[in-house]
Amino acid sequence: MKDLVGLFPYWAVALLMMTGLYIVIAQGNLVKKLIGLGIFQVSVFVLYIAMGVVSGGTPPILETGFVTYSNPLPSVLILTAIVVGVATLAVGLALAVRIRESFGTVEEDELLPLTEPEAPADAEPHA
Amino acid sequence: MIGLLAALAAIAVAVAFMRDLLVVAMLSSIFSFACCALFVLFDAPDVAFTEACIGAGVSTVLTLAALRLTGRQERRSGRPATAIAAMVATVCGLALVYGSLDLPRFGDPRAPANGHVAPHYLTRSEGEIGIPNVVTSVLGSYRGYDTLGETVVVFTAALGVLLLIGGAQARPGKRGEAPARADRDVVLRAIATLFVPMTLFLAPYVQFHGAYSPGGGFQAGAILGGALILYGLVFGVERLNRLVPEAVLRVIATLGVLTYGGTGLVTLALGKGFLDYDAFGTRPVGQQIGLTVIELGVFMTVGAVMTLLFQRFAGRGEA
Amino acid sequence: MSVLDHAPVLVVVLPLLTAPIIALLRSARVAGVATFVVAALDAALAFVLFARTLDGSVISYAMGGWAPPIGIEYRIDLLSAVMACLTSFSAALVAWFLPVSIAPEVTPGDRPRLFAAFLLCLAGLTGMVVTGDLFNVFVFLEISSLATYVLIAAGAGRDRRALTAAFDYLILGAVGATFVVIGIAFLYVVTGTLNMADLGNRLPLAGKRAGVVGASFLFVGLALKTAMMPLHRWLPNAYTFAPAAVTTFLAMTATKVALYLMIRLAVLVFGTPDEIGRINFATVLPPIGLVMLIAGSALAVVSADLKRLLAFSSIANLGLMLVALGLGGAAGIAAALVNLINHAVIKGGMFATVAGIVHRRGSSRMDSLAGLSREMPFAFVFLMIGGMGLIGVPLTAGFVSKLLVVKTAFDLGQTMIAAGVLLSSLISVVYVWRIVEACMIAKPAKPGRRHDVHPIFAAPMALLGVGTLALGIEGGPLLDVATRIAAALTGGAS
Amino acid sequence: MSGAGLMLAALALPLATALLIALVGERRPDLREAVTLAGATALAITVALMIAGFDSATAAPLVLATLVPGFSLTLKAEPIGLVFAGVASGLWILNSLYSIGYMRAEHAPRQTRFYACFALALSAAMAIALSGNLATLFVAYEILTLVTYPLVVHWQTEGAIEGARRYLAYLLATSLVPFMAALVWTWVAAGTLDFTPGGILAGKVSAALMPVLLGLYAYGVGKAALMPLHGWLPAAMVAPTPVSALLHAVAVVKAGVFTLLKIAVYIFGLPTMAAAGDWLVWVAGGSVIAASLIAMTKDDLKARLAYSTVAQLALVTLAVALGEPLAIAAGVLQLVMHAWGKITLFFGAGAIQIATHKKKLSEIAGIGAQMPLLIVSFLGGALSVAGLPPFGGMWPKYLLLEAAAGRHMVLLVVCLGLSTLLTLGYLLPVVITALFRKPRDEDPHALPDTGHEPSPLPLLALLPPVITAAGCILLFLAAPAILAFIAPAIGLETLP
Repeated sequence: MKDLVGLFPYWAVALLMMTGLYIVIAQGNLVKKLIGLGIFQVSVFVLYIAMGVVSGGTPPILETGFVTYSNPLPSVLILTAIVVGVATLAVGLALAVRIRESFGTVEEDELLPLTEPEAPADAEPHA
Repeated sequence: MIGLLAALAAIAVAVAFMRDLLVVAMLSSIFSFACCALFVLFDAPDVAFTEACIGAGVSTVLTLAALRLTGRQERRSGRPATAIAAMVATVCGLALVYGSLDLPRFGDPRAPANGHVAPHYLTRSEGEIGIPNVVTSVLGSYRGYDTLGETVVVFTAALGVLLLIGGAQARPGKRGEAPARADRDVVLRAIATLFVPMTLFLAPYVQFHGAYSPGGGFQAGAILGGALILYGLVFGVERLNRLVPEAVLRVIATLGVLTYGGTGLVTLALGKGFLDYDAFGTRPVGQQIGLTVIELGVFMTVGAVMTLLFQRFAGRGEA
Repeated sequence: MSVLDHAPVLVVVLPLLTAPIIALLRSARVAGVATFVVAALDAALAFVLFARTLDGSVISYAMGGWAPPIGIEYRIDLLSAVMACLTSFSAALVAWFLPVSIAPEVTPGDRPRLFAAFLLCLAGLTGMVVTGDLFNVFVFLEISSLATYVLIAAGAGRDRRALTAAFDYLILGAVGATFVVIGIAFLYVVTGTLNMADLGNRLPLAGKRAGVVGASFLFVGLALKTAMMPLHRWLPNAYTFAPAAVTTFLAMTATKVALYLMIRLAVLVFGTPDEIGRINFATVLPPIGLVMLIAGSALAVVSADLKRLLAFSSIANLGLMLVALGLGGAAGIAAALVNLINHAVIKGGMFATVAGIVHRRGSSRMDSLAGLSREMPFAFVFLMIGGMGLIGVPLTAGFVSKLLVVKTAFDLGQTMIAAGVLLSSLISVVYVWRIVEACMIAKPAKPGRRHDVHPIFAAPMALLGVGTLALGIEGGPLLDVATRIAAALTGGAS
Repeated sequence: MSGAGLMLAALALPLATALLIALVGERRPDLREAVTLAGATALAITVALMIAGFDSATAAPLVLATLVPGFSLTLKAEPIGLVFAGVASGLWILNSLYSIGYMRAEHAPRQTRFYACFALALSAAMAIALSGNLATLFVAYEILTLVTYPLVVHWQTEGAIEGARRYLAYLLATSLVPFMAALVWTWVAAGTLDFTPGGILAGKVSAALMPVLLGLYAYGVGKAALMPLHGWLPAAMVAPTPVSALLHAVAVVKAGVFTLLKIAVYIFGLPTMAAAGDWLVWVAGGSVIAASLIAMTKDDLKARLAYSTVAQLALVTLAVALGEPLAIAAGVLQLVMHAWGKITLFFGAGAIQIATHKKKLSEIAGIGAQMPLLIVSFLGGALSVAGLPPFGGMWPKYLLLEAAAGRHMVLLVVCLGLSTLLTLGYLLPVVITALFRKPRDEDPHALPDTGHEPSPLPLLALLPPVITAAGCILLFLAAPAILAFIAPAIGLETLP
């Protein structure tokens, strides 16, 4: 049972991830979905970094006098993933703004009747 | 560490049930900052730095700008999806827990991940690249191609936002823009005048010092972006647009990507592999030259794109 | 080192770096021509790769000069080369008529940026196909996905529902990508490496449970990208409301690259071709494939828009590929690959024709197709060739694909699967005949005079139409390449 | 010209004709008709040359293309194929002549599409006739279905669309599922699909599964219109009469039974077929009787002829199921005789419709006076289909009786006799009503005369029925020659 305590961080992160996923699927507001997505992704980053930790190690900056360093690779991967998260968020928000302007709402329940597949195509009322 | 994780969980649950989107945006920003604290705790300062600038800073500003256009209140009507969502979340959660049983214990030095590729970076990067910050050396050189991909992702995001709510289609919005009026927000303006130039100096420092201390292209770009956004927030978007017009920003962003990609093509021309900085000189020096140039490329792109995004979102409802 | 030695990296970097330049161009015309030139060059490079790997050799290209497990490695075997050819050739074909096709939907000022997004999508897809590094796959997956969301949203000029379609795909795509990242996390932690080949050798030694969970998350993430049945909701709207030229490109490449990844991971990283960790392909895929085949075709029968009909037919054909993959072994993988290429050619030809029709008549709804056989005979002929291909009429590529799957099923004694495939191909007769009756027999409101497709659509339509017939009449060479790939994959993996 | 050259010509000629017709188009109908006739005659000559120069030793296979290794398009001349090719090419000329007369009289729209599809159908029929393996036959079979769809849906009225939809549903459903399943099963079991004398399935499939495979083939070949799956034939009556003639006599239905014959002789091999075919004998026999009874109830002339075709085809299926060389010979002869007999009946029915615009049996009382020669040739055709001595139709029934007697199947002999009587039962009333009954004005279901007096029968519509009726008599004499021609291929030692 003792070593199960060592896994506790992973389970906490798993809980965070699943809350984020819940928000993405359950909530109807498009912006809320994006925020939920943000939370889901940030918690995945925490999972990566938690895996790279070496107890008793220092940040991977080479200094005389230090021997054990924590794993640099997860940090590199997460640097990339953070920017991906922001990029997706930016495009998502731009889409949400356009949807608000075209359909007048960003609530999924109100959008469904407006986006019926059979409805005839009406071009987006733009300039 | 336990306390931080508990706080994070509380914030996440709160976000799920709050209705006022402004509060939700703020909560998600706090969530990111708490994660930054956790990253520092987990010996990953670089990631903490980036998460603070980009994750908490820029994305919150963008969310708020978008919320201004799409309305604050979430109109909650009967959502059948909550049952499905709960079921999917629990199933994935259990799968994660089941999978974690095999993972090496938290912080276990003998973990396979610490035994195979990582030691090479830690031991040999001193000789091969010669800069103390191993994360920057891995980011720039060992896995430099990933970072090129990364810069292009940022550029694609800018491209996308320009296409969706771009300048060519800027349309008069319904809601007026409320620039900080000179008479009332003295406090804001005072701090801003003090703060903005300081951060503008901080950005190049972080960029060029990235080889020795946590930092690098991404972080520097985010800080530059943050500074300009602060200026835009306080002094109004028109003045920001006049300071850094959109066309210039687009050119800088493109130049950033081309600098990065160009370095790779130059190494090809000099007979080495793509992005193999040994083409610029003997082992440690050539790598450092290469690293600095590509960090500059990333700095230009990320900085320009962050500002561009803010301009587009803030400018949308006005003009 | 001549330029051709750098073909592996140039095939990705060329579109990647020319896209920003094109985004800056002022005039839409110059940007359009530049896009086509870049796509054509890319196709040439891909063909060089194909020629070099034809004899079974594997090109390994270390990025930044660092040896594989340390740095990122491009590992190109015949399968990657064929897929690179597929993405770049379809990009070249679509780039040819893209400027004309999206003219009514995108204002001239925005077109250069849209072409840039198109090239980035190409770069992303090709990047995913040639890389040998797991995290690199995720990075290029993100590039292509982001570009795809933007390309789909560009359809808003004609139909505002393109925005919601793009948003739905963004949410599902982002969740899928995050699942892929979680999968990579689990696999990295128990093996310590990100290089696929290296991962393949070290995974059996690692903990079984982490491997299984990592594999399942990867599998779900990729399943979302291949629009497997429960997770397919984004595909019909995305294909219907995106501009027709974009749909043509997506139909030929997007889901197929994700399927390629599934094959690559199933074989390379998880060793046995029939098993991902504990998820046994043979038990998981055929049922899902058959459900997709039947449900996809059934939904196609009731759709009111030609593009939606073809989108559901794409889902059905994907089901056929999954059934072939599920049959497992070298024969199964070969059949899946032949299916993949044939379907790309058939569906590409049909969507290109639809692009021509939409360009001329403004809408692709079924009831607006009346009188097509009289007014646009050229388009009608190629629509028919594609339709016959979908049914699987002999002398078309569709027949060869169906025949291979059924023969493999019979060889392995899976008569029930063979019967399922044959029965569901009946439903495809129904929805193809809806198109025939809509075009040939329905009476147009006012019989218009003959006003055929804009000449620029002629070349891609003709090329793909003739391709459908040629692959149907001489299926040998493609099957030979596919068998060689399958043998290399299954043989090499042990 | 070498054998291979002739075969290629037989395939290419109709294709070229179709292309030329499409090019000439609506602008110059006369030139278009001339092209059709020229193409038809050229094809007939090519097939005649092939039959004359046929020598089983030198008949080498000609591989056109290999779709997939082991699944190639191969042409190979062999006696049964040449007989079918001869029938199809011969009747194409007559049918073209008749079509010109009929379509002009009916002022039908879209005639270019009609003649072009007709030529394509013939090309597909030639490919079926000359196929060297089951793969080529399957490919040509599918194309024949698709090419005849525009012909069936020609009038494009609501009824035509509905009928064509059923036509296509039956034929595509049966060929896409059971036929393809059987084909792949055979390919996997026997390793090859080539037509080899003596069959390739002997011992390859377990005795228990052989009838199942035979069932898949019997119901897979939808064009043989075996009962329960015969629905498409009456549904195809919505087509113009020349198309019905094509369907019933020239190509489509003939292709179906021809496929069954080739499968029996070259895939199963006669001994295996005899063992596996018992259930099919009874199904086919039942089908003959049932179809004949339904035919008697049909008031519409063309529907009556449709069910007559279902009955006559079931006879061929019966012959195939018996698995005796004698029965196979009867099957081949039935294929030829039924073609000539049934086409006469259809020409007659079509001519009646042109002249008097009447389609129902009850309406044609007393029209014999206007067109005595037509009704006489109709009578000739009817007798040949029924199988009475002076006409060719007698040979297949006689050989079938002999084969049944040889197998001591008394019930079968009774059934065959009964079928001849029933055929007379539903064909002769047509002739009797037309000739001897007087048109009673107070006839309750006589349609009020729709004002236009019956138009004179165009010569082009009268000549073909007479020629085909004469042909039936000629064939009565030529039957032994045909038998001698196909005997070596089906292992028939003694000529009856």
